[in-house]
Amino acid sequence: MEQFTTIGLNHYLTISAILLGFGLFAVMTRKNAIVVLMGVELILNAANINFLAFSKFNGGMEGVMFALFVIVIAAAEAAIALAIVINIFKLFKSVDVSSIDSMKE
Amino acid sequence: MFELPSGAEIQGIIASLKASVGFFIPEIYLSVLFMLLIVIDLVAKGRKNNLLSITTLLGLAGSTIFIYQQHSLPAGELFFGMYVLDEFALFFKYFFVLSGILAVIVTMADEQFDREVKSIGEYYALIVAMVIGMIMMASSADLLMIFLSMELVSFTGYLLAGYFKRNSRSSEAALKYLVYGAVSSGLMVYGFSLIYGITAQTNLIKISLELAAHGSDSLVMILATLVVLAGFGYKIGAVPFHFWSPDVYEGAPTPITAYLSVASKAAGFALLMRFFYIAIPHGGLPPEDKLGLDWVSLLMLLSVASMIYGNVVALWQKNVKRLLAYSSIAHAGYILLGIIVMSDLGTQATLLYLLSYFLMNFGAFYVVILIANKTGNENLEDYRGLGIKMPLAGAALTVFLISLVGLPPTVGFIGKLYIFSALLAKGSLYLGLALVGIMTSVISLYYYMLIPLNMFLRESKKPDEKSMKLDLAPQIFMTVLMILTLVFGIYFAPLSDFAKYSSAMFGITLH
Amino acid sequence: MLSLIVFLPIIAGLVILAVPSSQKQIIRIVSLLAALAQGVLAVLIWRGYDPALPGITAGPGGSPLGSFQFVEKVPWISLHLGGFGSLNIEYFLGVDGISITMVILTALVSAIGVLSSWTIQKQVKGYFILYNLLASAMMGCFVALDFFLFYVFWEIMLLPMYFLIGIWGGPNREYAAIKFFLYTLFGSVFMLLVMIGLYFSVTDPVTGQHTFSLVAMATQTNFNIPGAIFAPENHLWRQIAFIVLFVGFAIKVPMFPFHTWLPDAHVEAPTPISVILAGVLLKLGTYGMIRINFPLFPEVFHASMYVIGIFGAINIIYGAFCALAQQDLKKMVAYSSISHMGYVLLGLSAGNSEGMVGALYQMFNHGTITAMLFLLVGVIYDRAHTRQIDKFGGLASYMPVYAAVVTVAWFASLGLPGLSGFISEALVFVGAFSSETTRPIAMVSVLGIVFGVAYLLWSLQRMFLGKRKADAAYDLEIGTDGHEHIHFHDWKGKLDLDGRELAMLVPLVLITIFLGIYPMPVLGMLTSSINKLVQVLSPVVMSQM
Amino acid sequence: MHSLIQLSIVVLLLPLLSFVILIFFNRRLPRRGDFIGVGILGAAFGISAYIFWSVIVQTYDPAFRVAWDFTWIDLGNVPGVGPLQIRMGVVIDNLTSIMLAMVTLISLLVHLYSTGYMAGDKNYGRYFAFLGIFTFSMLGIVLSDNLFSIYIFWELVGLSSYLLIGFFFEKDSAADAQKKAFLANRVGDIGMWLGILILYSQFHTFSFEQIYANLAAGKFALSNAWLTAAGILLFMGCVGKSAQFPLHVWLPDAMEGPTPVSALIHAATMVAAGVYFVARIFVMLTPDALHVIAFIGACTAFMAATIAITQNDIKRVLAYSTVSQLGYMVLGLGVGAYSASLFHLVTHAFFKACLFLGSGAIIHAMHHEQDMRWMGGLRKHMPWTFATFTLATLALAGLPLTSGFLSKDAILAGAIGFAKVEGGGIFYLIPVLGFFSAMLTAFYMGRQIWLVFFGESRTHLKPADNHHAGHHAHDSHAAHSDDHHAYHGVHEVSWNMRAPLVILAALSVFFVYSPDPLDGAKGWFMKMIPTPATVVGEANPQIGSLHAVTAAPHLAGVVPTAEAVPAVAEHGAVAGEHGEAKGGHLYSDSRQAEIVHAGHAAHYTAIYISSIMVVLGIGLAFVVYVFGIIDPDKTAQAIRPLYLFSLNKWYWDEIYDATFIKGSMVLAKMLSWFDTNVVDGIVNGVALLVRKFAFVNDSFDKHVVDGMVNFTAFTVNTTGAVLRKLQTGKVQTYVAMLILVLFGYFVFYFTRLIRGI
Repeated sequence: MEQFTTIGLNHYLTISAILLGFGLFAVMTRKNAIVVLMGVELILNAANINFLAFSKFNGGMEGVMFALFVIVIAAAEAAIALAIVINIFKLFKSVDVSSIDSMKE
Repeated sequence: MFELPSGAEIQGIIASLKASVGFFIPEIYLSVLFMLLIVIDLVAKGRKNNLLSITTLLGLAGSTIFIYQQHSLPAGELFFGMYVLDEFALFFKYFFVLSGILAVIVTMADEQFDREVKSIGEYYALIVAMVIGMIMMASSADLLMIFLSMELVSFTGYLLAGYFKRNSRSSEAALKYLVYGAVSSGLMVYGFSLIYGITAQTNLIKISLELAAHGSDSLVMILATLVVLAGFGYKIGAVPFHFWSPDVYEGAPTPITAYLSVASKAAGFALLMRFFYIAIPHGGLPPEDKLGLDWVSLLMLLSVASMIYGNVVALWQKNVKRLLAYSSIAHAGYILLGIIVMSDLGTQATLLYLLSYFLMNFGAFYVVILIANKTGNENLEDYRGLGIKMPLAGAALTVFLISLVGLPPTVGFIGKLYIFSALLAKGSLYLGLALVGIMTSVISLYYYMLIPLNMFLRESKKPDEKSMKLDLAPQIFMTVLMILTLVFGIYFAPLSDFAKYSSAMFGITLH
Repeated sequence: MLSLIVFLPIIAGLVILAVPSSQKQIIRIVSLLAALAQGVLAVLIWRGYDPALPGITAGPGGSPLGSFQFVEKVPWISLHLGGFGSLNIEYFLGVDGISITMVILTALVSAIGVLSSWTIQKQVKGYFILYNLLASAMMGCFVALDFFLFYVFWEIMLLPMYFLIGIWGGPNREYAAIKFFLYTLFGSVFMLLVMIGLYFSVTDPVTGQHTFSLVAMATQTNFNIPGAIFAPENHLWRQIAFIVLFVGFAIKVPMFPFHTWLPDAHVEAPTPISVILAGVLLKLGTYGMIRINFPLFPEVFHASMYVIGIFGAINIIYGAFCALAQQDLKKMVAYSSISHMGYVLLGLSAGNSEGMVGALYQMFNHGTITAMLFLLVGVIYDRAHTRQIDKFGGLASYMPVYAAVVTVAWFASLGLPGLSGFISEALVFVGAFSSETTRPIAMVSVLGIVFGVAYLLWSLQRMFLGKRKADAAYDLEIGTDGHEHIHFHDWKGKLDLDGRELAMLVPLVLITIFLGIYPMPVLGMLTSSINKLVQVLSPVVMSQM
Repeated sequence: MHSLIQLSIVVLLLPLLSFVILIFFNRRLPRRGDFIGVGILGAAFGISAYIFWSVIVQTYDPAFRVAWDFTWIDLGNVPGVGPLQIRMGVVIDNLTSIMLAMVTLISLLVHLYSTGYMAGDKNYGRYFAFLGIFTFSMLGIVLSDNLFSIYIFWELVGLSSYLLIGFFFEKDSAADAQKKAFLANRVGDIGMWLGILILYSQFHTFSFEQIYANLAAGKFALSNAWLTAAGILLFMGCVGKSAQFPLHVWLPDAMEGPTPVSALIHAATMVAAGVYFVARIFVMLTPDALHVIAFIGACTAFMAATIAITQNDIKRVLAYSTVSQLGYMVLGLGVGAYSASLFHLVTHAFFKACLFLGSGAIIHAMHHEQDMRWMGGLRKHMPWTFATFTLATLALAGLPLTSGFLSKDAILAGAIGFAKVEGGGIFYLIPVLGFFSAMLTAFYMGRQIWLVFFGESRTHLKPADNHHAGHHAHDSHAAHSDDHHAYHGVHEVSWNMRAPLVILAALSVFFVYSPDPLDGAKGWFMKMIPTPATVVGEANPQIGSLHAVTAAPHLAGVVPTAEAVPAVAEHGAVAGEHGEAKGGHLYSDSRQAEIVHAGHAAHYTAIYISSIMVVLGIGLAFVVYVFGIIDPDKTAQAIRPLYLFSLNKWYWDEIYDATFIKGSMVLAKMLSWFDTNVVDGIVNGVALLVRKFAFVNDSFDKHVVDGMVNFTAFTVNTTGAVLRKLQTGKVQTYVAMLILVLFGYFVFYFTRLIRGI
């Protein structure tokens, strides 16, 4: 009973795993480039949760640091990604990722 | 639970930081160069001149001086083990700076830039930034550093791939590169988090000690290895993490294609070797002991798949850039062979192969660009009869391709020779891999030779309207590359010695 | 000396590089001079050669000196490779009985090839550069005593050949060129693996280091790395290595069933390249067997003599039959050389001195005779622009000199006594018959003689005897003197052989006749080496190791 | 080096010299240099006449033998064998010197004759050059002291025969004939070569002396069957060269060559070389081998005789009679009548050469009419030719007082003796066939004489179309013979063609060879050429003396058995001293001795029977052609099948054409198809099928069409075609596949982990 009442490591890991799943799902299925990018963010955040959880249960600050950096990187990535997506929109008049496949095979 | 550090400790920290900075000069210098370029770009806005490119060239060239100074420094950790300085890292520093220089030269030769973008703008700055990122990739000894440097490289890569804003292919390439890269690195970070969870460490050496001491839950470990490998594999463009590369290579500006296919690939390998050799070295042990850390067989899979897939699919390509993209996948496979062996000879072979690949691939792309300047595209069909019109270019390209196949007397042959030697030095253990390598290189001959075949053996369909005369400078540079390819194919002692010297990795526990 | 003879053509090639491509005559003359100089050097080497020294294996004290001659041995690459000793590659040239004849042959044939290249008009500059590169590589293969060096030369040959066939060849040249390239490369890449494996299994008795030196490898006691992949106890891998090497060389020979590239290559290639291909390149296959394949794995050789012999017999008879069915003269000659290389294989498989001497002598003779055949085919092709045998007839009346030379060449090819081909074939049979292993094979192969006669005489009759055929490739007209003359469409030159063609053919004819009457000048150089080789290959010696 | 050796080498090289001079310079010389050919041959004959004189007449030693040899190929110190050399050399003994004289003489005469016969031919000079090289190689065969050089000159003879048969190469028939001759000879040579190889593989030498010494010493390691095989295989060489059944088909066609050539090569010398060779290897032939030889000889003699009866071409009749006579010689050797058959070789050479030259004269005079049916009545116009021709005919038919009689009877006697010794039965077939052929010979020669010389000229009877058809079968300037009145132009030939006829005819008379017109054994020839001892079978050196005893009678010629004993004593002594002198040539093994002995016993029987046969034959000819009691055409109709069978030469050409020629051509076609379509196109079918698929691109199709390479390329390519479909161009698919792969490996690993591997 105890592991249901008190929140343990497994809960965090499960959440992060679920987040990761969602993220991958979004990346693979959504048509809109923006949503795809949000999926990427989800993946990164799943990693973040792991880091924080592990850092809490292992002790030591590395995890926290890592999480902070990941957030920063995610922000930067979002910026670049948006720039590219906007450019895509200018050229293709759409942000449908699946329709952009002029180069193949 | 976290008590603040005392003043003394802070003093110590600052002192050690100061000490570390002394070992960090090339990176700092390059960062300065990066900013300088941005400033110059702002100042010299709009004006079409080679100011930027020349500055970049000189700047990058200058950095080699600082790198050279580092030979005298002792190998060791900096910044609390975030970063290491060793011969291995030095090798890649040279490597990346040189490839940066070549990228700039190749860019200068490419006339497409004049058509596509009105000002070269921050392009060179980005290249320098990428150099910095890759140098740091090769030197990072900590998961965090690895992640940061890799992202730096990736971001600059995205931007450079999409640099031709008004070119749909270029932008498409950028998008694909972005999405794929983001996912892979995301997965990698997830893997890092798991590793951190298992070992409570982020420093590679500490991780390896931890694993050696307490072992690990193999299931989690294999999961972590897998996803981390996804991140690295995406950088080195090995099957099955290669999917982005053909499209990106085709779409991106040709200099960037060359740059990515050589430099960022190399950076990926540097990272791969450092991570696996140092963090999980006992992955090299026989299967029964390395349950859960079986990354060697994993790499074998990757390399065999890459060699076969890359070469086989390349047979079908009509576009030379795309063809070279697939061939670069195959070459990733060959290089992986050297890593799998997990021996000094293997490391040496890998580095040597990277050097040879550097020469021949840049050479090939350079000629492709020069030809594209005249013909306007990279279609195989338009290569018909070019060998007659521009014999020098034809000869040079042939040499580079032969070297890519791995026939003597070219540097490519030496690379293959070392790789196979490393494999066979272990007796018949890795003979199967060697066989695959040999077979696929025979296959590769077929599609590589398609290019000379079109250039020399066939007459061009359309009458040649404009002259195919090349300028002097490109011709000279091309010839230099060609001669280097040949000379190092015959007298490869310097390369090999350099590779040997550089195969020393800090904190390595190979046997 | 050897370096000079090897690199002379390349130097000529560099010189040509500097000549503007408009100066065709100069280019030709430069390469001709180079070829002639090569010939002179070959003669000097021949004169300075001491037939008493055996070669094959190292002399006393494990050093090549005292066994090989004109040795040039300088360390080329010497690298420390961590736990694997050090990588020693030597620039190691030298000749012994089995290579010197080939050196002379190569010099001779490439000189003649240059002469016959005179008619090439398209991109002369590129042609001669590639030609000289090819000449160098061939020569290098024959004098290299370091496996690595040998391999390098071996592979360098491929590319020029590819372009020479592919650019200056016939209508279907692309296919022929790529086919040649893929076949030969396929054969050689595996050689690379074996080479590396050998490197890690052999040490040089002098330095104690690993080595690529073929001389060191030829002594079984140098396979002294326990557990190495080709260590003596590693029977399986040694057999595999033998097979791999053998196939690699057999493709060059070409041995059934790896021969199909040859007819295509020949039919498409321009005359000089056919001459080079048949005259020298094919020999590289058998030379590789003698120099590398057999002495390195003698016990496997002994186990497989029978098989090699059978393949030789197949080549002889199969090639003869295929030749019998050909309509294209050049294709017929190509198949005939498949048949004749079969004699070489048969002789080698005998494993005794008579057979091996015969095989090597056959290599030399086939070089000269086939060169002659292809030149003659080229002569008629230049005039008639066709090689269909039944497009001719009665030529003997109109081109007597040509007919005479053809007769000599044809009879030399079918092994008529008094011409060099006979002695080598005879020795091959003598050897093959004398060894119990190959006796039955020899008895079968003798049939090849008859079919050889069949296709050669038949073609001779159809082309030269009788009267002009209705659909012949030339017109008949009554000359002023009342005699019949013929003239080929759009052929301006002399009807019968002109000076240049005679200059190419007469030396070959003389050599063929002289060596048919007095073979010792060549055989004398072979015998001691061959006897040594047979000793190395004999089970007695192997049991001692 | 013995002086005779030096002389013989000079003789050998002189004709070669003539060849070299004439082949290169004949156009620059007056008269195309024919005088050079004749002169050189004259010199050669002079020298060989001297050799003959000093060997036969002066020395008069049945065991005379000098030899000299030199190292030709030195194989150095061969492992397992020791120092190994291939030596060449010449040997002179009685047989050699006789052959030398014969060959050079006939060749000289033919040269002389040809100056008249070939005059005006456009390749006149080349003709004499070819004659030169032929004489050279023939002399080479005669002088060789080892198998290898014999094989070499054997081939060279074949070459010169090839060149001379095809001398009028513009005629397709000539071109066919020359190819046929060379091929048939090659077939025989293969056997000969294999035989040589068998002997070499045992003894590592080619020299007759050493081989026989080794054999006598019992050093032959293989089984006796191999030895018999070696003998028969070597004999195959003779079968080819001497046109024995079943390789006889080339000789009649060889008549396409100029008639003098037929006389020299295809009657007198080259075809006899086969017999000469068998004689050289006689001592190593096992009894079994000898039986084979005897039967082949008998068959050939009979078959050729039957064919000759019905031939109409004057030269073909002679050709078949040649085959038949060669059959006699081979038969003689087979039955062990060694001396006799060599004797017949020489006599036959002369009278057959005479016959051919005579026929040449006739053809020349008749403006190249060769069909006997259109001749007749030439007796008056060509008395010289008539006389000589008839004399030679009688010799051929074997009438007493002629040389042919002596030699043929000796052979037949030997045959009877042989049959006796071998215990009768089937072996009597040999003498029977021999005698029967003798009768046939007499018959067809009588027929020829009559048709050609007697009766009225039938030139005008010749139907025009037939004449035209006959046209192509003629010699070079057949163009001349268009006039139907050829007959009127008939006149005796000039002196340079007449002289040879006379000389040769003179040499066909008995007293040249033997004082006794009925017994050749009394003559010098058979004394000089005694039957040598065999070195196989029961031959053993230690019982040599015994053989000397039993062999004695044949030395003494006919000795009634009763008086044998003293003769034995004396000749045993003779044998002894010769034994010391010349390594024992004079004993024979008991079998040989018996045969010879029985042969002599049967001597008179032979004479009687054969004389009867000859008389029968000639009588029949008279009955048919002179008195016309039997009409040949009606008879032919009556026995039409037999007639056709004979007329079509037993259909051998048709049979060979249908089996070997066609067979090998078909096989060749099949193999080359196999080569292009199977070996080179292992997967053509598949490749073809695949080309149907849409996605095979054409450039690939163009480069790689078939073959092994193509197989690989093809598989590789299709894999590529499939794999590249993965590259959809949709980035999300890429990601999906990445995840799939990861997941897949993870699952795989997970299961492994669960199973605890």
